[in-house]
Amino acid sequence: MLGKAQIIAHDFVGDPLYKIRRLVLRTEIAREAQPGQFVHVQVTKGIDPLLRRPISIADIQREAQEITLLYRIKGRGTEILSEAKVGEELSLMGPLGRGFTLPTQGELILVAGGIGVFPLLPLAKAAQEKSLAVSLYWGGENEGFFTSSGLELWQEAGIPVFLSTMDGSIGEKGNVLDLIQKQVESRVNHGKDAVAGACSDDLSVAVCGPQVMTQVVSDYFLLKGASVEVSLEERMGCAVGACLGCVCTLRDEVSGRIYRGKVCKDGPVFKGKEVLWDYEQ
Amino acid sequence: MLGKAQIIAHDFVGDPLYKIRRLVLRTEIAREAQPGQFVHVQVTKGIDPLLRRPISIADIQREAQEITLLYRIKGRGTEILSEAKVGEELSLMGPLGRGFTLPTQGELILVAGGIGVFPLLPLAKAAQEKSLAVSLYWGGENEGFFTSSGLELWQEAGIPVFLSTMDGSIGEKGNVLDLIQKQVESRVNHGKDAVAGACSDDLSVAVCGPQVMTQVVSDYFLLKGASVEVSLEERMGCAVGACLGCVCTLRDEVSGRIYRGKVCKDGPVFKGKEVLWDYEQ
Amino acid sequence: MNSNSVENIDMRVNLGPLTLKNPVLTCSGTYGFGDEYAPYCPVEKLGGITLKGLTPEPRLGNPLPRLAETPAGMLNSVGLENPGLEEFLQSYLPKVRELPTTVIANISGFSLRDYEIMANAFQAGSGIDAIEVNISCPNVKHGGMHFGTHPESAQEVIALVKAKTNLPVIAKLSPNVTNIVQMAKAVEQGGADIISMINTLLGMSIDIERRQPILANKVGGLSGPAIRPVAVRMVWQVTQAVNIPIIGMGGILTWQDAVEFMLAGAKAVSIGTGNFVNPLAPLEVLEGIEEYCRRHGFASVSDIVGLAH
Amino acid sequence: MNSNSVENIDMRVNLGPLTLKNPVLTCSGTYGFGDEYAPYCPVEKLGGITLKGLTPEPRLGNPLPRLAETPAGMLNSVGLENPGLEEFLQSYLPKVRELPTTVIANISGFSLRDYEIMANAFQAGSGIDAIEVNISCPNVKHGGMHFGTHPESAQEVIALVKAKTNLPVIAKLSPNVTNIVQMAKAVEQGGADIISMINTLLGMSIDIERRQPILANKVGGLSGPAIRPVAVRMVWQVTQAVNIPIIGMGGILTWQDAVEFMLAGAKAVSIGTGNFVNPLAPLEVLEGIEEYCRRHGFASVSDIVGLAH
Ligand SMILES: Cc1cc2nc3c(=O)[nH]c(=O)nc-3n(C[C@H](O)[C@H](O)[C@H](O)COP(=O)(O)OP(=O)(O)OC[C@H]3O[C@@H](n4cnc5c(N)ncnc54)[C@H](O)[C@@H]3O)c2cc1C
Ligand SMILES: Cc1cc2nc3c(=O)[nH]c(=O)nc-3n(C[C@H](O)[C@H](O)[C@H](O)COP(=O)(O)OP(=O)(O)OC[C@H]3O[C@@H](n4cnc5c(N)ncnc54)[C@H](O)[C@@H]3O)c2cc1C
Ligand SMILES: Cc1cc2nc3c(=O)[nH]c(=O)nc-3n(C[C@H](O)[C@H](O)[C@H](O)COP(=O)(O)O)c2cc1C
Ligand SMILES: Cc1cc2nc3c(=O)[nH]c(=O)nc-3n(C[C@H](O)[C@H](O)[C@H](O)COP(=O)(O)O)c2cc1C
Ligand code: FES
Ligand code: FES
Repeated sequence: MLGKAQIIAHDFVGDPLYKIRRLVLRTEIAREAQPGQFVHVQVTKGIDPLLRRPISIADIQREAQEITLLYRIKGRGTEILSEAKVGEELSLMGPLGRGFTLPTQGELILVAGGIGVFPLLPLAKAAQEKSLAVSLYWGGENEGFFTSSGLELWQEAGIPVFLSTMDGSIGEKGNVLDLIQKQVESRVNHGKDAVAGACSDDLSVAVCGPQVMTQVVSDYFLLKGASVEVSLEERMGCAVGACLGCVCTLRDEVSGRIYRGKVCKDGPVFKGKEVLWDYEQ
Repeated sequence: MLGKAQIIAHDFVGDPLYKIRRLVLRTEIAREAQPGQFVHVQVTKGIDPLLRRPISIADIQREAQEITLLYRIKGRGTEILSEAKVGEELSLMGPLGRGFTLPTQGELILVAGGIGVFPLLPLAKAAQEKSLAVSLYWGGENEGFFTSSGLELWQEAGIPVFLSTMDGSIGEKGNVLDLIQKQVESRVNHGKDAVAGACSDDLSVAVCGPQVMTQVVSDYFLLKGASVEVSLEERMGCAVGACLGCVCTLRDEVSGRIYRGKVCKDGPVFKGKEVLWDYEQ
Repeated sequence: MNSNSVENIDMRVNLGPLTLKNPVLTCSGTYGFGDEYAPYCPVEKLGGITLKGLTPEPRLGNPLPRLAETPAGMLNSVGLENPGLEEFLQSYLPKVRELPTTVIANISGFSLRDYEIMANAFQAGSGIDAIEVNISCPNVKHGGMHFGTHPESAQEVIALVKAKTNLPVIAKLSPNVTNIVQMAKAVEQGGADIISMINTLLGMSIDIERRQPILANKVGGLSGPAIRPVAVRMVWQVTQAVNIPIIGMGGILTWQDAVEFMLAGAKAVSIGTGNFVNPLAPLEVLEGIEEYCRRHGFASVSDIVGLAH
Repeated sequence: MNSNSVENIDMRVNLGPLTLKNPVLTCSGTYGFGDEYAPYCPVEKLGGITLKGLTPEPRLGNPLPRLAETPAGMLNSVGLENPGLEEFLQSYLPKVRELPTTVIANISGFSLRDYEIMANAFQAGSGIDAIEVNISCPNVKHGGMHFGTHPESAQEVIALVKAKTNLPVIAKLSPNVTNIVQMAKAVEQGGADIISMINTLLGMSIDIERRQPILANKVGGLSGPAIRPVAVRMVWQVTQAVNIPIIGMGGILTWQDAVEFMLAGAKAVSIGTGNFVNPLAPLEVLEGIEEYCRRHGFASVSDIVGLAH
């Protein structure tokens, strides 16, 4: 779909200090959107900045024909986007890309670094609808960040959330992998479940965040035999697979062949075990 | 002066069909501005469009520290300018250039083609304050145009206005020179005044409009011995005389030397008798 | 001719041996293999599309990041990533054949032999309607740049391709030269049927916080509206110097931009970066050109070509 | 060096024989004769200014219109309008002398003799601190372009100017060449003390309603943010190839843009078109560079030169 979407709401999620804004749009995209997909947003009618900006779909209200985007004001493009007013229209392409696979059974663990959490909520909700056990492990800077990045939405949805901060000011002290390891240990100690030993096919993991974090978390769970999906990020031109600006490097599971995947079209979600993280860089 | 000016009012002068807008700005420029000078307005904070736009000062309220600009939405720049809202600020340079000479005595005839009328009102008001006889000869497309271009402001100021339209739908039928000639004749027939025969130094004329019209009107009055000033228009870069983008060609009255004048700095107002209209073009 | 408006504008254009149903194409490297934009823009309405640049061997292209945004433009350093000739013929061509429009293959190489292989592969009836020879890709250190900036080499490559294929041959010129007219004459001499211009300008952008070029490849090709004045100037100059038709490109986003190229002398236009901004740009450009002709009383779109001279 | 912030940044830069109090200059042709922008920007704070290009004889320049706006840029075809050497020395130099900053004269010519005359006129003590040799003005058909695109001629002109003046000589390069490094090496060979780059790219813009080029001269020089990626790339390339300092220019509007040039290898920067957009740009650029150094713990502005390599 390519077309105009009307702005229904547009505000800061929490403390404006964290520059995270919520943008609710009325658009047919809501009909087809799947968890993990994104839209390509034109932030200005002019040519400065020239390119559209990719933003994940952070919530889908199919009946209301609305999608929610959560975004952080980062540079000029998102700065200009942040000035768009309720009632105005934005040009949108979407839904784009291949999203997450919804597991058919077992447990789903979501792992997010910083604002990587945004595309995970629709997945969590879909998993809940299917009565899967779902929980979120989320690393961030401090409490203010979490509350300004939609923590409440997770709580409202009733999803167990485990937080970590580097300074320990809230949640576990350390990065999100530390948090996960600790959690796994504690589950082991309490003899509770799948994450414990070598996991079965019953554990699915979805990761989104900075590349380094995504990689270590993916590797950690892959070692445990879980089925891991990662959501990648790259600068985008076309967002439809036509320009090859956004590729990542993959190794075909079966043939072992090394090839490029288009983050915009083949992803942004890929199988963790197929991604070659540091290829040629 | 270079700085921000707050928008006090911004609306269509008359029928939006004619796309003429009134922009009232609070700015120190009001303190120094002289009739015929202009400001260089930045229509956007970004780089698209890149250059500022020159707009004449159409009214000066010194006590209120306000200036009024009247402009026609022509291309992208003025289109974007037209979206600026009351309360917002615009970056302004000014007052720029050399304006009209206020005659010390006698009669002042103002001649305008289309929106060339905009810089003439401050001159008319200044002339009135000095109790000079002042009148306006104004050519335009039709009644709607005149009422949408500030005709009322002239009527309020009590200045005699003579109109012409090509189709004769209002005022004299024909162009503004036809109007002037007719008027002159009628004055002659009624044996009334200066415009009649060879005029004395007592007649000053200020002309602003499309180049062809400005030229013929200037030549007409020069032949009659009047003191003629014309306001010119050129595309501008710097508007301060630094880039030589906006020159016109002049012949020095005394030495006969041909030279370039900068419309932005030496003008926009020049002596009619010094302008070489079709030089090198 | 300027007096009254025309009902049906003849939008067909003849580019020597290649006839297009209308003058609007899409640029190589910005339109994938023709189906990526299908959900957004009806390709069957376009004059044609140009495929991503192909080389004999598969290429993974340059490391990431490959894109950087610049004022009114962008840099890319894709580095000719492509599946290679064999894989293209096997897996892509069957779908490409089905595209309901004229299809131009874009070929690149690092040696004359490469170009020869590519030219041999595409002949009339192969599902490809013309070959665009990219002698101008600035991203590859050995080869591309060389052919594109030396008139003798350019002529040689074109002559070779021309000898090996019976398809119309389009020579694509690089703007990164002192004398574009000389290059154009060289490819005309080499037997090119058509010239397409311009490819990207070589540029760089630096991340001042990381203190490194944004592109992993450091330099990349500048495209988008920023380069339009350079492209229009070159089309203008080349039109005066050669007798073969020109496809104009470089920064076209709107129909006004396209008309600018046609008035400068281009018989057809091609849209690249503009697709990223507005996937409907090709269609809107097409409709805009037609409406321009109608409004100004031109019965055929070819009537406006070169009118600004 | 990146650890803690520094109180007083040493902003002086040494460009071979020319020392500037700071690295921010203004470009020839955009800053008149130094006093036009005085009410808007305190020139005494700047590293220096470059005067409008001068020729031996007075020139009326090209017909109007001379300016056209383009995406994130502009075209100009001023055509070297200037009062000529004699009138400059008589009526302008006395005021120029009083300017409380470094003043660079920009000279152009249509023959070697022209450059010789100009070089002779400016010597140490004449009120001018350096000579910038414009071998790259794209607007003049005979001369300017020729010297700027042929390495041998460029070398010859620079060697001549260098022989005739005892002032520091700055060679200003045109970007309209296939091989900028070759040009840079040529002027270094010719004895240039400094290189300034880039001049404008040759471009054109067409009025589609009038169906004529906007500029009366048809083609003009493209400047402004649009060309910055090309300029940064060229500075980057030339830095690696020559041993003389570079003044970087082309599309600088903000301090970030200026830092980009310095990281690419420019020891100083110059602001041209940016002045038209924001007359305070030079001052803001200066303050921004200083603040950047402070924030990143660089004690001297020269420390950041070439850091992106
Ligand atoms: C599939 C995908 C989904 C995303 N989802 C979200 C989201 O839900 N919320 C959110 O806040 N951000 C998201 N991002 C990142 C977001 O696209 C960038 O933050 C944004 O493009 C920055 O634009 P800017 O003009 O503010 O920054 P600038 O740095 O000024 O942008 C300059 C250029 O770099 C590109 N760019 C800069 N940062 C990134 C980045 N991290 N990823 C991709 N391109 C970048 C821009 O698109 C632009 O072309 C997502 C990115 C991708 C690829
Ligand atoms: C001294 C002076 C005073 C002026 N006063 C007024 C006024 O009071 N009211 C008013 O409506 N207009 C006035 N104009 C004309 C006004 O500047 C242009 O209409 C305006 O710049 C058009 O900008 P645009 O982006 O809408 O048009 P575009 O055509 O998109 O502009 C493209 C470029 O051409 C330049 N340009 C286009 N038309 C003109 C023009 N007629 N004169 C100068 N530059 C032009 C623009 O500044 C811009 O750089 C004045 C011009 C000058 C030189
Ligand atoms: C991402 C990208 C990839 C490109 N790849 C190719 C290519 O493979 N072969 C080629 O000849 N030109 C390639 N080009 C150049 C374009 O075809 C076109 O000549 C150029 O971008 C100018 O047009 P534009 O400004 O409309 O994009 C590429 C351009 C872009 C932006
Ligand atoms: C209006 C104008 C006039 C110029 N005149 C000259 C000149 O006389 N001599 C010269 O060497 N460069 C001249 N230039 C080129 C500038 O000095 C500068 O190299 C170029 O504009 C790139 O910088 P910018 O993008 O910051 O403007 C001129 C540029 C402009 C815009
Ligand atoms: S952004 Fe163009 S292929 Fe992904
Ligand atoms: S606009 Fe620069 S000299 Fe007049």
